[in-house]
Amino acid sequence: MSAITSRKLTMAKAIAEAISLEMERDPRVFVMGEDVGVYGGIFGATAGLYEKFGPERVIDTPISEAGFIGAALGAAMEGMRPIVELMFVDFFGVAMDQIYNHIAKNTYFSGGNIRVPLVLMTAVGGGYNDAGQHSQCLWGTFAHLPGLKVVVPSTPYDAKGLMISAIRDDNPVIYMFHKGLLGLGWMTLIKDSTGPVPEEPYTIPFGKAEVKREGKDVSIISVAMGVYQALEAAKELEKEGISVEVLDLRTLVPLDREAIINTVKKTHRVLVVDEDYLSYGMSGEVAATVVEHAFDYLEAPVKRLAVPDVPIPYSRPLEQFVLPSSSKIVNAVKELLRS
Amino acid sequence: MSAITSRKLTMAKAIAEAISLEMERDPRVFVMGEDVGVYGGIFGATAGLYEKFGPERVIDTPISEAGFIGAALGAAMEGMRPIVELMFVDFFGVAMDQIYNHIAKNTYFSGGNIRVPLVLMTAVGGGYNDAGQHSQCLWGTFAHLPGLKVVVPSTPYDAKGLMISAIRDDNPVIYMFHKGLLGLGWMTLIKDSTGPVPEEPYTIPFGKAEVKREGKDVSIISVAMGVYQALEAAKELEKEGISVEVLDLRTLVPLDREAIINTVKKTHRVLVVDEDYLSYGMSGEVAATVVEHAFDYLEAPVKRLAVPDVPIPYSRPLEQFVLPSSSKIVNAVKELLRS
Amino acid sequence: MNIPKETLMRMYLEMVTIRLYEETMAEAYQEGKYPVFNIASGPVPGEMHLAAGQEPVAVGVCMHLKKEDAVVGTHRPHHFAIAKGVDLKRMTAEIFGKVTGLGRGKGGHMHLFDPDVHFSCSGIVGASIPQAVGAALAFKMRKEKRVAVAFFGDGAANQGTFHEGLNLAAIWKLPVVFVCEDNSWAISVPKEKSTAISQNADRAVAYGIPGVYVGENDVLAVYEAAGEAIERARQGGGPTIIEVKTDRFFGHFQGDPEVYRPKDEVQRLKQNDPIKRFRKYLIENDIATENELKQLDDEARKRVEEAFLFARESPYPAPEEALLHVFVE
Amino acid sequence: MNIPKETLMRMYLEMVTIRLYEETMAEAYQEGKYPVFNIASGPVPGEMHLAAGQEPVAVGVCMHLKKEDAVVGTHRPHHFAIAKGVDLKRMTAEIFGKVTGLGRGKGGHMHLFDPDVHFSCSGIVGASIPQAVGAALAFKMRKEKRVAVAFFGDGAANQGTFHEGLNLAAIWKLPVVFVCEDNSWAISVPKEKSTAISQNADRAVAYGIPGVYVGENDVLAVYEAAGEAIERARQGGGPTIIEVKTDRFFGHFQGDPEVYRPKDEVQRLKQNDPIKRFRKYLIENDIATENELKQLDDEARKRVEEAFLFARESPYPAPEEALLHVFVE
Ligand SMILES: Cc1ncc(C[n+]2csc(CCOP(=O)(O)OP(=O)(O)O)c2C)c(N)n1
Ligand SMILES: Cc1ncc(C[n+]2csc(CCOP(=O)(O)OP(=O)(O)O)c2C)c(N)n1
Ligand SMILES: [Mg+2]
Ligand SMILES: [Mg+2]
Repeated sequence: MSAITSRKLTMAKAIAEAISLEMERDPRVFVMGEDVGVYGGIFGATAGLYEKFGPERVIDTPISEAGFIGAALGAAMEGMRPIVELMFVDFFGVAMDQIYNHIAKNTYFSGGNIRVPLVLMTAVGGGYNDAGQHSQCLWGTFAHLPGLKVVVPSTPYDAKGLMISAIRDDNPVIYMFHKGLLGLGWMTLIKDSTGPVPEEPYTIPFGKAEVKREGKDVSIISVAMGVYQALEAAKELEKEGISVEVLDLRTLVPLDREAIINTVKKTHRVLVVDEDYLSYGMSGEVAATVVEHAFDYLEAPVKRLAVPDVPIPYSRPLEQFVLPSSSKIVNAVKELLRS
Repeated sequence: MSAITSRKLTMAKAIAEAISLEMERDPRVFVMGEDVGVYGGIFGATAGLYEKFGPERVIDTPISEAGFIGAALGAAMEGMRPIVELMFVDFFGVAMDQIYNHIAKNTYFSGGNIRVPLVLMTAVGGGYNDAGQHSQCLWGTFAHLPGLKVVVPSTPYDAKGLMISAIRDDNPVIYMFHKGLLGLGWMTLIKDSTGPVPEEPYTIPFGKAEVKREGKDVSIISVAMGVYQALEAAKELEKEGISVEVLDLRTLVPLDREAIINTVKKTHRVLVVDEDYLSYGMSGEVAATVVEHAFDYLEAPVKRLAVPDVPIPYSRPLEQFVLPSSSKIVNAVKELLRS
Repeated sequence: MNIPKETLMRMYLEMVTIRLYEETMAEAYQEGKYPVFNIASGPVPGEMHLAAGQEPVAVGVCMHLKKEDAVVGTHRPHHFAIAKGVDLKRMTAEIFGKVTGLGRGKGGHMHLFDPDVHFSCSGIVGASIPQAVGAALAFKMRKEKRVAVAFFGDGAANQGTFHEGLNLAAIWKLPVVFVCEDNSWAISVPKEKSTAISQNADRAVAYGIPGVYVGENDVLAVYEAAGEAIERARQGGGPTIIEVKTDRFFGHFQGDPEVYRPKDEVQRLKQNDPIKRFRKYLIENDIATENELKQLDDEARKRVEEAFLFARESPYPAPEEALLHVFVE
Repeated sequence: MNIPKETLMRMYLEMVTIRLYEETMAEAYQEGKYPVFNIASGPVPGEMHLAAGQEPVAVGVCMHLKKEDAVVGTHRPHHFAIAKGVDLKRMTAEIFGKVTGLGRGKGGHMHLFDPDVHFSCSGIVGASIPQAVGAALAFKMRKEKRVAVAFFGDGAANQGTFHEGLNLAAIWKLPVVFVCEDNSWAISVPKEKSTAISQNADRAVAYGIPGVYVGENDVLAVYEAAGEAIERARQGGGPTIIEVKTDRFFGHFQGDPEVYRPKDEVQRLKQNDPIKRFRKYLIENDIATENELKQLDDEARKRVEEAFLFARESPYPAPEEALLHVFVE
């Protein structure tokens, strides 16, 4: 897909680079959101863009999410290709009508006559004690409503390629970056938040899950931080002779059901790891896909590790209790193998 | 639970009666929303209340859903028990922040110190060609986010009992009535939209699914219109010697997982019928529950019949194509029995 | 104002077309709904919001717009669409749910999209405002002399999007005009019960932009106010809010029992029918003859009839088309 | 204004308590974050928004409030909470994530709920406004002479909830006072780039309610404006919006690099420290002696120290408590 590279970037820089390249390439691309300008985005996803492209193409907005996300739609319908940042996904509720009733549906209502090339990018994830209005993932919420592609990168490499694909897509995309994976200096650093990223532009197709690690005893299916934790757990489990396959879905819409089915055919056991809420979400959808389409290959109940239907609590022991982690994954896999 | 009654009411009247009884009983209960006053609610759920209780307790609001739903929260936190109507659930996006970040979470954030006795009632469902901003069910969306109880009645009897339970509950409840089941003169009338309803107040506990029909070959699990369609289909299938069990979940939160498991233990085959979108929703959650907890009893893949991840289209043949129906259920059950 | 006759005649034609369209639609909507009124039956099912009586707002504003200017309408969109030049046949076919419709039958009456004339609308009250702001942003970014117009009702003016959209347009000095149709009602709720002040135009102060209230349901008055605002927007002078007093002749939607409305209100409003008045004006001022106007009446009738005929004769989409167009390729 | 000495002394005490609280919190927040600043580490993790410099708004308003009046604060809530009389120990314990906290550690710094003094807040910008409107609605419905106050920032004044909430309060003539803290910034965005007019108080016109701009970060000026508004609300005279120019001494949150802020701005603002000025005022007008004020300083220090001590010494909740309190029984 691209030349081997030794240059390493954080995920935040990879995202900003992707946007920068596309802004150079296409004058229709612009960025707007709160603090995306001089500040460079609270999570650095727009760092350097303001300096490079100026205030006309990197627009700081008032705190009016319904207003400026709706405006992004209006601009997209008139031929622009906005990238609009919703600072935390948790704030979606003030702008959801523009997002799901309009951005997501105008193409359909118009019988395909209207294109909405718009990227809504937003920060997700917890683990740093920011409580329940600043720590959610909510990808299940967006994936449930038709009309938006839902992208959730887990590595800097994927982040860049998926962002370029998102910008070039003629359809609306919600692009969800996990705060803990961005490689921000002020977050708990995990080593894979910095990774090799080629300098040139490249795309990664939507709807293609990636087998991050081959295995034969059990499959762990996840996205974002869950993928990272699953890989950690897999290393641990390997020591005990348990061979784990890790599947990174990368996009929830489109969902690579084939990859899900294939991994079940191989390992016959599935653990879904989901930092979003347990019920009525991604973990359920993956489990349902398995039981619908790979029932005959399944040798044990599907297991789910997700936030147990409570708002994300603030206090460290409470938050740690509800979030998935590699040690919880290790335990869950062992239980799964016993069943 | 209550005396046998021969009085029949439409579901709309049953709801209005429940509210009326509770308003008489408890001065803290009041109603607000768009057109709930003189108009009596666009779907008649507040008919007669204005005349009885006056404009101070049955409050017409401006079209400011975030404003008045947020105000309902403020009033609830100060000891009132508001019933607030969101005219169509499809409009949730303008008020979702107040609903899911505040109404649903304040109790948790306060460690149980704050009570939010609030009923958010709203109309759901399609089938009458009102297109994708006025026909959705979206119960999956609300059930995914913790902190709200999610109630979806299928009969006038249940509607009254569940509404009284909702009003008396010290927690926030979203109460979703299906337009097609209300017994409105201007909608396609189905016979069960009018049914026996005792005059006195009674409650129905949340989290108790109801077996609407016993069967042994296959279980159909659904809510609202899906229950009605499943019962129609069951009659059809009976003629061909197929014995169908129909389970009405009645509330999505809390979800009666035990009832789901029990019916699977009995029939070993499950069809989930869901008028909400297919992916990442109720049908997935029910399927996941089955494969997690009743795997050993399952003899065939779980099947799902739901809106196939497209916004509800307007035109009759298109809408009919995407909505569940009793004939689609009949076909799905037959397929299920072949697998 | 010195308005060319041609323009006046076009205004008349558009207003009459709208009126005929709405009346014809009202009839078509009734088909199949007798003796039992079931919203789901007949050739035109679903909700139906008609704009008869509100022609001056749509026509007075859109007369100033070019094809490449953008208009975002509301749940009650026909008059705006017609005034903006939306393809009447395809619009009608859409409302009939036909595959020849603007959205191949997927959107229906509240979701009319005609990218050729930059028209869109929505069933969500207040949603039009930020979207028009965004169109104006695109125009400004590309340094095009195009204008966007957001139409919305008096009810919508209490939505948060009103505030957010007007503020954005003002700080960014965008070429957008906000046009509020004050028909006194939001379904059953009268404006004075929903709106803290009597004129939304006065809310302009909160954004430092001009605000104009047009107190009569008069196409010329609207034309004048809109002309100024649109020209200012086009020349880089930023947004304006215009509010127009207008009258809703039908119920909120077809089938509305209108229990909330004084019995004689509609009767009274119709005394002041803006088309009749405009017709009279044209004749009394010797601008047009009865005969000329009659010709326009006929032309309007022909357009409407053709559109309905086209719609009726068009085929429905194949059911499986429901699965298409969630995304474009 | 003739303000009793006791009241003035309480104002001073509350302001000093707030200042000390925020400074102490800033230090506690740094603990465990050296040499590597990791937002997730130390005894006080997560985001931290401090209000040093903004004491006059909170104190000037809340001095007029009774225990049973309601206050809804923001993401920057400590000064409001302290001024409203929230239990300082339990508040601090909450911020330390302890089980003795107001929310048993579930909410943290942006989610402080003390029903005893009718205080709540939220991390969502603009969310406070409708909620205070609702509290006021409850008071009015029950014919209680209680008042609700919504605090919010200059940034929040561009949220849709501002418009919706003020309109609702105005049409229903509710006993609520809207208090906008104009600290010139919404994170990195200066007010003049986000707000179409210079004073949100002028937006009162859009709702037909009184609007007052208090142009100096002065507790007495706030006290005066708030007194009038709260009294009016209490007597059934309806809502008021008050905007107060104030100064944010810290970054938006702790750890904010503040690249957007002129280098010397904070230095300059501190020249005008509202507490120092008020102290000087009290002495120069012979209202209080150095010694008396010193005693209040000590009292404030004691309150703050006790609160932090209580928080530090309290136990964490058991991890499984995470599963409790989604619903009350
Ligand atoms: C956000 C939202 N809330 C409520 C509705 C339901 N609704 C449709 S039209 C309408 C009244 C609109 O009043 P107004 O804006 O004055 O327009 P008019 O109908 O008078 O043309 C309402 C409440 C909606 N479509 N969207
Ligand atoms: C709806 C929403 N949008 C964005 C944010 C992120 N955010 C938190 S505080 C803040 C700035 C608020 O500015 P202002 O209202 O002036 O209050 P201040 O921080 O100055 O006290 C922003 C953008 C949020 N919490 N909620
Ligand atoms: Mg109106
Ligand atoms: Mg501020």
